[in-house]
Amino acid sequence: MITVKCFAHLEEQIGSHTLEFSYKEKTVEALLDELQITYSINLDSIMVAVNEEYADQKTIIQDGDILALIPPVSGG
Amino acid sequence: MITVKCFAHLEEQIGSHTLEFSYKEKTVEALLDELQITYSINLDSIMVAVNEEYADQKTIIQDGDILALIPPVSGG
Amino acid sequence: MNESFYSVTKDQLNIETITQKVIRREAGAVVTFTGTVREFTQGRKTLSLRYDAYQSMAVKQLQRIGEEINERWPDALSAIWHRTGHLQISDIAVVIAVSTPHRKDAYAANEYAIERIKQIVPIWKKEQWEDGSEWIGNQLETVSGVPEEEK
Amino acid sequence: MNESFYSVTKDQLNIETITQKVIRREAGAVVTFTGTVREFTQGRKTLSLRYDAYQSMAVKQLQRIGEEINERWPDALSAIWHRTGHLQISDIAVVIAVSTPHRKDAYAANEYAIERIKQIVPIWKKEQWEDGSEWIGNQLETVSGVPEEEK
Repeated sequence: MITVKCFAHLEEQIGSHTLEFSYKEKTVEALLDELQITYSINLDSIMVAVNEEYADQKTIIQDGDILALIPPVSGG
Repeated sequence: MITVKCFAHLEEQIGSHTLEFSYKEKTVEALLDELQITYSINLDSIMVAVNEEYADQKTIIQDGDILALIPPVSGG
Repeated sequence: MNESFYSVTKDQLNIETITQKVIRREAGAVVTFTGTVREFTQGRKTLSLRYDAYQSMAVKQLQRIGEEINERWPDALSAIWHRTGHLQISDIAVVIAVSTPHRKDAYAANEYAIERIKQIVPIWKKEQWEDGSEWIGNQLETVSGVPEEEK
Repeated sequence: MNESFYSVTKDQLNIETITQKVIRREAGAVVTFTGTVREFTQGRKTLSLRYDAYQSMAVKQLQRIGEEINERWPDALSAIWHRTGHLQISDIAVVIAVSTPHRKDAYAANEYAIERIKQIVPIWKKEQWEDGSEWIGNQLETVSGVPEEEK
Protein backbone atom coordinates (compact mmCIF):
# COMPACT_ATOMS: atom_id res chain seq x y z
CA MET A 1 0.00 0.00 0.00
CA ILE A 2 1.09 3.55 -0.56
CA THR A 3 -0.15 6.67 1.15
CA VAL A 4 -0.41 10.10 -0.48
CA LYS A 5 -0.76 13.18 1.72
CA CYS A 6 -2.28 16.33 0.25
CA PHE A 7 -1.81 19.89 1.48
CA ALA A 8 -3.13 23.44 1.06
CA HIS A 9 -5.21 23.99 -2.09
CA LEU A 10 -4.64 20.41 -3.21
CA GLU A 11 -6.22 19.08 -0.05
CA GLU A 12 -9.26 21.25 -0.80
CA GLN A 13 -9.38 20.28 -4.49
CA ILE A 14 -9.00 16.56 -3.82
CA GLY A 15 -11.30 16.75 -0.82
CA SER A 16 -9.08 14.61 1.39
CA HIS A 17 -5.87 14.96 3.36
CA THR A 18 -4.82 11.34 2.87
CA LEU A 19 -5.27 8.95 -0.03
CA GLU A 20 -4.40 5.26 0.06
CA PHE A 21 -3.70 3.04 -2.93
CA SER A 22 -2.81 -0.60 -3.23
CA TYR A 23 0.82 -1.01 -4.22
CA LYS A 24 1.93 -1.38 -7.82
CA GLU A 25 5.45 -0.56 -8.92
CA LYS A 26 5.57 2.79 -10.68
CA THR A 27 7.45 6.07 -10.73
CA VAL A 28 6.42 9.23 -8.93
CA GLU A 29 5.79 10.74 -12.36
CA ALA A 30 3.37 7.98 -13.31
CA LEU A 31 1.47 8.40 -10.06
CA LEU A 32 1.17 12.15 -10.62
CA ASP A 33 -0.19 11.54 -14.09
CA GLU A 34 -2.84 9.22 -12.70
CA LEU A 35 -3.81 11.67 -9.94
CA GLN A 36 -4.13 14.52 -12.44
CA ILE A 37 -6.60 12.51 -14.48
CA THR A 38 -8.52 10.99 -11.56
CA TYR A 39 -9.03 14.29 -9.71
CA SER A 40 -8.90 16.73 -12.64
CA ILE A 41 -6.12 18.70 -10.96
CA ASN A 42 -2.98 20.38 -12.21
CA LEU A 43 0.20 19.09 -10.59
CA ASP A 44 2.68 20.98 -12.80
CA SER A 45 4.30 23.01 -10.04
CA ILE A 46 4.00 20.38 -7.33
CA MET A 47 7.02 18.93 -5.56
CA VAL A 48 6.83 15.42 -4.20
CA ALA A 49 8.24 14.05 -0.98
CA VAL A 50 8.74 10.35 -0.39
CA ASN A 51 9.00 9.45 3.29
CA GLU A 52 9.53 13.11 4.19
CA GLU A 53 12.37 13.75 1.76
CA TYR A 54 12.02 15.57 -1.56
CA ALA A 55 12.13 13.07 -4.40
CA ASP A 56 12.80 13.18 -8.11
CA GLN A 57 9.93 12.36 -10.44
CA LYS A 58 11.87 9.34 -11.71
CA THR A 59 11.93 7.78 -8.24
CA ILE A 60 10.34 4.36 -8.14
CA ILE A 61 7.76 4.08 -5.39
CA GLN A 62 8.24 1.24 -2.90
CA ASP A 63 5.50 -0.63 -1.07
CA GLY A 64 4.68 1.19 2.16
CA ASP A 65 6.02 4.57 1.00
CA ILE A 66 4.36 7.70 2.28
CA LEU A 67 4.22 10.31 -0.43
CA ALA A 68 3.30 13.96 -0.10
CA LEU A 69 2.19 16.39 -2.75
CA ILE A 70 3.90 19.65 -1.89
CA PRO A 71 2.48 22.78 -3.54
CA PRO A 72 4.81 25.80 -3.72
CA VAL A 73 5.51 26.61 -0.08
CA SER A 74 4.68 29.95 1.56
CA GLY A 75 6.02 29.81 5.09
CA GLY A 76 8.16 32.47 6.69
CA MET B 1 33.42 79.18 32.70
CA ILE B 2 33.77 76.11 30.56
CA THR B 3 33.53 72.49 31.56
CA VAL B 4 35.53 69.66 29.99
CA LYS B 5 34.40 66.09 30.52
CA CYS B 6 36.91 63.27 30.14
CA PHE B 7 36.17 59.62 29.41
CA ALA B 8 37.78 56.18 29.27
CA HIS B 9 41.59 56.20 29.21
CA LEU B 10 41.67 60.01 29.17
CA GLU B 11 39.77 60.15 32.44
CA GLU B 12 42.41 57.84 33.92
CA GLN B 13 45.34 59.77 32.41
CA ILE B 14 44.02 63.16 33.47
CA GLY B 15 42.89 61.79 36.81
CA SER B 16 39.54 63.53 36.73
CA HIS B 17 36.19 63.14 35.03
CA THR B 18 35.44 66.87 34.93
CA LEU B 19 37.71 69.88 34.48
CA GLU B 20 36.61 73.48 34.86
CA PHE B 21 38.29 76.52 33.37
CA SER B 22 37.50 80.21 33.53
CA TYR B 23 36.22 81.44 30.18
CA LYS B 24 38.46 82.95 27.56
CA GLU B 25 37.51 83.01 23.88
CA LYS B 26 39.39 80.36 21.97
CA THR B 27 38.86 77.55 19.48
CA VAL B 28 38.45 73.91 20.35
CA GLU B 29 41.81 73.33 18.71
CA ALA B 30 43.54 75.83 20.96
CA LEU B 31 42.02 74.24 24.04
CA LEU B 32 43.19 70.81 22.95
CA ASP B 33 46.71 72.14 22.46
CA GLU B 34 46.70 73.54 25.99
CA LEU B 35 45.38 70.31 27.49
CA GLN B 36 47.98 68.24 25.69
CA ILE B 37 50.75 70.33 27.22
CA THR B 38 49.23 70.66 30.70
CA TYR B 39 48.48 66.96 31.13
CA SER B 40 51.17 65.46 28.84
CA ILE B 41 48.53 63.58 26.90
CA ASN B 42 48.05 62.80 23.23
CA LEU B 43 44.74 64.05 21.82
CA ASP B 44 45.46 63.25 18.14
CA SER B 45 42.62 60.79 17.67
CA ILE B 46 40.18 62.48 20.03
CA MET B 47 36.83 63.82 18.86
CA VAL B 48 35.29 66.75 20.69
CA ALA B 49 31.68 67.35 21.58
CA VAL B 50 30.37 70.79 22.50
CA ASN B 51 27.09 70.64 24.40
CA GLU B 52 26.61 67.00 23.44
CA GLU B 53 27.09 67.51 19.69
CA TYR B 54 30.27 66.67 17.77
CA ALA B 55 32.14 69.86 16.93
CA ASP B 56 34.79 70.87 14.44
CA GLN B 57 38.19 71.84 15.84
CA LYS B 58 37.67 75.37 14.45
CA THR B 59 34.58 75.89 16.62
CA ILE B 60 34.88 78.89 18.94
CA ILE B 61 34.05 77.98 22.50
CA GLN B 62 31.31 80.03 24.18
CA ASP B 63 31.08 80.88 27.84
CA GLY B 64 29.18 78.13 29.66
CA ASP B 65 29.89 75.48 27.04
CA ILE B 66 30.23 71.90 28.15
CA LEU B 67 32.91 70.15 26.16
CA ALA B 68 33.70 66.47 26.09
CA LEU B 69 36.86 64.73 24.96
CA ILE B 70 35.68 61.65 23.09
CA PRO B 71 38.28 58.93 22.55
CA PRO B 72 37.59 56.47 19.72
CA VAL B 73 34.38 54.79 20.77
CA SER B 74 34.00 51.06 21.35
CA GLY B 75 30.35 50.43 22.11
CA GLY B 76 28.24 47.80 20.41
CA MET C 1 20.47 17.99 16.45
CA ASN C 2 18.38 19.05 19.43
CA GLU C 3 14.72 19.10 18.47
CA SER C 4 14.12 22.20 20.52
CA PHE C 5 16.34 24.23 18.17
CA TYR C 6 13.99 23.54 15.24
CA SER C 7 10.28 23.41 15.80
CA VAL C 8 6.93 23.76 14.06
CA THR C 9 4.32 24.48 16.68
CA LYS C 10 0.81 25.77 17.24
CA ASP C 11 2.01 27.71 20.30
CA GLN C 12 2.92 31.40 20.41
CA LEU C 13 6.58 32.09 19.68
CA ASN C 14 8.75 33.87 22.23
CA ILE C 15 11.58 35.91 20.71
CA GLU C 16 13.63 35.98 23.93
CA THR C 17 13.45 32.23 24.52
CA ILE C 18 14.43 31.31 20.98
CA THR C 19 17.25 33.87 20.85
CA GLN C 20 18.63 32.71 24.22
CA LYS C 21 19.02 29.19 22.78
CA VAL C 22 21.90 30.36 20.59
CA ILE C 23 23.66 32.76 22.99
CA ARG C 24 26.98 31.23 24.11
CA ARG C 25 30.47 32.18 25.26
CA GLU C 26 32.06 31.87 21.81
CA ALA C 27 29.52 34.12 20.11
CA GLY C 28 29.49 37.91 20.23
CA ALA C 29 26.68 38.49 17.78
CA VAL C 30 23.15 37.17 17.51
CA VAL C 31 20.79 38.15 14.71
CA THR C 32 17.14 37.30 15.20
CA PHE C 33 14.58 37.52 12.43
CA THR C 34 10.95 37.79 13.48
CA GLY C 35 8.35 37.41 10.77
CA THR C 36 4.98 38.90 11.67
CA VAL C 37 1.61 39.01 9.94
CA ARG C 38 1.49 42.25 7.93
CA GLU C 39 -1.86 43.96 7.43
CA PHE C 40 -1.38 45.11 3.83
CA THR C 41 0.21 43.27 0.92
CA GLN C 42 0.37 45.30 -2.27
CA GLY C 43 -2.56 47.40 -1.10
CA ARG C 44 -4.75 44.44 -0.20
CA LYS C 45 -5.91 44.12 3.40
CA THR C 46 -5.34 40.87 5.24
CA LEU C 47 -7.82 40.12 8.03
CA SER C 48 -6.03 37.06 9.40
CA LEU C 49 -4.26 34.03 8.09
CA ARG C 50 -3.65 30.37 8.65
CA TYR C 51 -0.47 28.36 8.32
CA ASP C 52 -0.68 24.65 7.60
CA ALA C 53 2.37 22.43 7.65
CA TYR C 54 3.50 18.95 6.85
CA GLN C 55 4.70 19.04 10.40
CA SER C 56 7.16 16.17 10.66
CA MET C 57 8.79 16.96 7.32
CA ALA C 58 8.85 20.69 8.02
CA VAL C 59 10.89 20.12 11.18
CA LYS C 60 13.34 17.98 9.20
CA GLN C 61 13.66 20.73 6.61
CA LEU C 62 14.36 23.33 9.30
CA GLN C 63 17.07 21.02 10.64
CA ARG C 64 18.43 20.72 7.12
CA ILE C 65 18.63 24.51 6.87
CA GLY C 66 20.58 24.47 10.13
CA GLU C 67 22.99 21.96 8.59
CA GLU C 68 23.34 24.03 5.43
CA ILE C 69 24.16 27.06 7.59
CA ASN C 70 26.88 25.09 9.34
CA GLU C 71 28.37 24.01 6.03
CA ARG C 72 28.62 27.68 5.00
CA TRP C 73 29.32 29.27 8.41
CA PRO C 74 30.92 26.55 10.57
CA ASP C 75 30.96 28.79 13.66
CA ALA C 76 27.23 29.52 13.53
CA LEU C 77 24.56 28.15 15.85
CA SER C 78 20.95 28.52 14.73
CA ALA C 79 17.44 28.01 16.05
CA ILE C 80 14.33 28.23 13.89
CA TRP C 81 10.74 28.07 15.09
CA HIS C 82 7.68 28.37 12.88
CA ARG C 83 4.14 28.71 14.10
CA THR C 84 1.08 27.10 12.49
CA GLY C 85 -2.65 27.57 12.85
CA HIS C 86 -4.71 30.73 12.87
CA LEU C 87 -2.77 34.02 13.23
CA GLN C 88 -3.92 37.61 13.63
CA ILE C 89 -2.26 40.78 12.34
CA SER C 90 1.11 41.34 14.08
CA ASP C 91 1.26 37.78 15.42
CA ILE C 92 4.66 36.16 15.08
CA ALA C 93 4.83 33.48 12.38
CA VAL C 94 8.54 32.66 12.46
CA VAL C 95 11.60 33.35 14.59
CA ILE C 96 15.12 32.63 13.33
CA ALA C 97 18.07 33.19 15.66
CA VAL C 98 21.69 32.78 14.55
CA SER C 99 24.75 33.42 16.68
CA THR C 100 28.31 33.73 15.38
CA PRO C 101 31.59 35.05 16.74
CA HIS C 102 31.43 38.05 14.37
CA ARG C 103 28.36 39.95 13.29
CA LYS C 104 28.63 39.89 9.48
CA ASP C 105 28.19 36.13 9.50
CA ALA C 106 25.16 36.30 11.77
CA TYR C 107 23.33 38.67 9.38
CA ALA C 108 24.29 36.63 6.31
CA ALA C 109 23.40 33.25 7.81
CA ASN C 110 20.10 34.55 9.14
CA GLU C 111 19.07 35.96 5.77
CA TYR C 112 20.09 32.67 4.17
CA ALA C 113 17.76 30.84 6.56
CA ILE C 114 14.65 32.86 5.74
CA GLU C 115 15.29 32.55 1.99
CA ARG C 116 15.61 28.78 2.35
CA ILE C 117 12.44 28.55 4.45
CA LYS C 118 10.58 30.14 1.56
CA GLN C 119 12.02 27.51 -0.78
CA ILE C 120 12.01 24.13 0.93
CA VAL C 121 9.97 24.02 4.15
CA PRO C 122 6.51 22.48 3.60
CA ILE C 123 4.41 25.18 5.24
CA TRP C 124 1.58 27.00 3.50
CA LYS C 125 -0.15 30.25 4.21
CA LYS C 126 -3.84 30.89 3.54
CA GLU C 127 -4.67 34.59 3.53
CA GLN C 128 -8.10 35.69 4.65
CA TRP C 129 -8.92 38.90 2.74
CA GLU C 130 -12.02 41.05 3.12
CA ASP C 131 -13.42 39.52 -0.08
CA GLY C 132 -12.31 35.92 0.19
CA SER C 133 -9.40 33.69 0.99
CA GLU C 134 -6.50 32.27 -0.95
CA TRP C 135 -3.68 29.76 -0.52
CA ILE C 136 -0.44 31.58 -1.21
CA GLY C 137 2.31 29.88 -3.15
CA ASN C 138 4.99 30.32 -5.70
CA GLN C 139 6.44 33.29 -3.82
CA LEU C 140 9.80 32.47 -5.31
CA GLU C 141 8.48 30.96 -8.54
CA THR C 142 9.46 27.58 -7.24
CA VAL C 143 9.27 25.00 -9.99
CA SER C 144 8.40 21.37 -9.89
CA GLY C 145 10.92 18.77 -8.80
CA VAL C 146 13.64 18.57 -6.21
CA PRO C 147 14.41 22.02 -4.82
CA GLU C 148 17.71 23.52 -5.82
CA GLU C 149 20.44 23.63 -3.20
CA GLU C 150 21.44 27.10 -4.36
CA LYS C 151 19.16 30.02 -5.14
CA MET D 1 11.34 60.69 19.42
CA ASN D 2 10.22 58.54 22.31
CA GLU D 3 13.07 58.15 24.78
CA SER D 4 12.10 54.57 25.45
CA PHE D 5 13.07 53.64 21.90
CA TYR D 6 16.67 54.74 22.51
CA SER D 7 18.26 54.13 25.85
CA VAL D 8 21.61 53.77 27.60
CA THR D 9 21.05 51.94 30.85
CA LYS D 10 22.76 50.02 33.62
CA ASP D 11 19.88 47.53 33.67
CA GLN D 12 19.83 44.15 31.94
CA LEU D 13 18.48 44.26 28.40
CA ASN D 14 15.48 42.19 27.40
CA ILE D 15 15.43 41.12 23.76
CA GLU D 16 11.69 40.45 23.71
CA THR D 17 10.72 43.82 25.20
CA ILE D 18 12.93 45.83 22.86
CA THR D 19 11.83 43.88 19.79
CA GLN D 20 8.15 44.23 20.71
CA LYS D 21 8.56 48.04 20.63
CA VAL D 22 8.90 47.98 16.85
CA ILE D 23 6.34 45.31 15.96
CA ARG D 24 3.34 46.93 14.25
CA ARG D 25 0.60 46.25 11.71
CA GLU D 26 2.47 47.75 8.76
CA ALA D 27 5.61 45.71 9.34
CA GLY D 28 6.10 42.09 8.35
CA ALA D 29 9.76 41.79 9.25
CA VAL D 30 11.76 42.59 12.36
CA VAL D 31 15.51 42.08 12.59
CA THR D 32 17.02 42.19 16.06
CA PHE D 33 20.75 42.38 16.67
CA THR D 34 21.96 41.27 20.08
CA GLY D 35 25.58 41.99 20.93
CA THR D 36 26.93 39.80 23.73
CA VAL D 37 30.24 39.68 25.57
CA ARG D 38 32.44 37.17 23.74
CA GLU D 39 34.97 35.16 25.71
CA PHE D 40 37.81 35.13 23.18
CA THR D 41 39.01 37.94 20.93
CA GLN D 42 41.85 36.95 18.61
CA GLY D 43 42.87 34.18 20.98
CA ARG D 44 42.88 36.39 24.06
CA LYS D 45 40.56 35.50 26.91
CA THR D 46 38.23 38.16 28.31
CA LEU D 47 37.23 37.70 31.96
CA SER D 48 34.67 40.48 32.07
CA LEU D 49 34.28 44.00 30.80
CA ARG D 50 32.95 47.40 31.62
CA TYR D 51 31.13 49.89 29.44
CA ASP D 52 31.28 53.57 30.27
CA ALA D 53 29.19 56.11 28.43
CA TYR D 54 28.69 59.83 28.07
CA GLN D 55 25.14 58.92 28.87
CA SER D 56 23.12 61.97 27.79
CA MET D 57 25.05 62.41 24.55
CA ALA D 58 25.02 58.68 23.83
CA VAL D 59 21.21 58.64 23.93
CA LYS D 60 21.14 61.60 21.52
CA GLN D 61 23.47 59.77 19.16
CA LEU D 62 21.28 56.66 19.25
CA GLN D 63 18.32 58.90 18.37
CA ARG D 64 20.38 60.37 15.55
CA ILE D 65 21.03 56.88 14.21
CA GLY D 66 17.28 56.30 14.29
CA GLU D 67 16.81 59.48 12.24
CA GLU D 68 19.51 58.45 9.77
CA ILE D 69 17.75 55.11 9.35
CA ASN D 70 14.50 56.90 8.56
CA GLU D 71 16.20 59.07 5.96
CA ARG D 72 17.46 55.94 4.23
CA TRP D 73 14.53 53.58 4.96
CA PRO D 74 11.45 55.78 5.48
CA ASP D 75 9.24 52.80 6.41
CA ALA D 76 11.57 51.58 9.17
CA LEU D 77 10.96 51.81 12.90
CA SER D 78 13.93 51.24 15.17
CA ALA D 79 14.75 50.82 18.86
CA ILE D 80 18.29 50.73 20.22
CA TRP D 81 19.28 50.00 23.81
CA HIS D 82 22.85 49.86 25.10
CA ARG D 83 23.88 48.65 28.51
CA THR D 84 26.66 50.16 30.63
CA GLY D 85 28.55 49.04 33.72
CA HIS D 86 30.14 45.72 34.52
CA LEU D 87 29.26 42.81 32.21
CA GLN D 88 30.12 39.11 32.34
CA ILE D 89 30.72 36.73 29.44
CA SER D 90 27.50 36.21 27.41
CA ASP D 91 25.79 39.25 28.97
CA ILE D 92 23.93 41.40 26.49
CA ALA D 93 25.62 44.73 25.72
CA VAL D 94 23.36 46.05 22.98
CA VAL D 95 20.02 45.26 21.36
CA ILE D 96 18.98 46.84 18.06
CA ALA D 97 15.50 46.10 16.67
CA VAL D 98 14.33 47.36 13.28
CA SER D 99 10.97 46.62 11.69
CA THR D 100 10.08 47.23 8.05
CA PRO D 101 7.34 46.10 5.68
CA HIS D 102 9.82 43.91 3.77
CA ARG D 103 12.70 41.94 5.20
CA LYS D 104 15.63 43.11 3.05
CA ASP D 105 15.30 46.60 4.48
CA ALA D 106 15.19 45.33 8.06
CA TYR D 107 18.50 43.48 7.67
CA ALA D 108 20.17 46.42 5.91
CA ALA D 109 18.93 49.07 8.34
CA ASN D 110 19.89 46.96 11.34
CA GLU D 111 23.42 46.41 10.07
CA TYR D 112 23.67 50.14 9.35
CA ALA D 113 22.75 50.86 12.99
CA ILE D 114 25.46 48.68 14.52
CA GLU D 115 28.09 50.13 12.20
CA ARG D 116 27.07 53.65 13.19
CA ILE D 117 27.09 52.79 16.89
CA LYS D 118 30.72 51.80 16.49
CA GLN D 119 31.43 55.17 14.87
CA ILE D 120 29.52 57.87 16.69
CA VAL D 121 28.04 56.77 20.01
CA PRO D 122 30.17 57.84 22.99
CA ILE D 123 30.43 54.50 24.77
CA TRP D 124 33.72 52.84 25.69
CA LYS D 125 34.59 49.29 26.55
CA LYS D 126 37.28 48.31 29.03
CA GLU D 127 38.32 44.69 28.66
CA GLN D 128 39.50 42.79 31.72
CA TRP D 129 42.00 40.18 30.51
CA GLU D 130 43.72 37.55 32.61
CA ASP D 131 46.88 39.67 32.56
CA GLY D 132 45.53 43.20 32.80
CA SER D 133 42.90 45.53 31.48
CA GLU D 134 42.63 47.85 28.51
CA TRP D 135 40.32 50.53 27.15
CA ILE D 136 39.34 49.49 23.65
CA GLY D 137 39.11 52.07 20.90
CA ASN D 138 39.71 52.70 17.27
CA GLN D 139 37.81 49.59 16.26
CA LEU D 140 37.01 51.25 12.99
CA GLU D 141 40.15 53.36 12.82
CA THR D 142 38.06 56.37 13.62
CA VAL D 143 40.01 59.53 13.03
CA SER D 144 39.89 62.82 14.79
CA GLY D 145 37.20 65.37 14.06
CA VAL D 146 33.52 65.27 13.19
CA PRO D 147 32.49 61.72 12.31
CA GLU D 148 31.70 61.06 8.68
CA GLU D 149 28.07 60.62 7.75
CA GLU D 150 28.94 57.78 5.40
CA LYS D 151 31.22 54.85 6.04
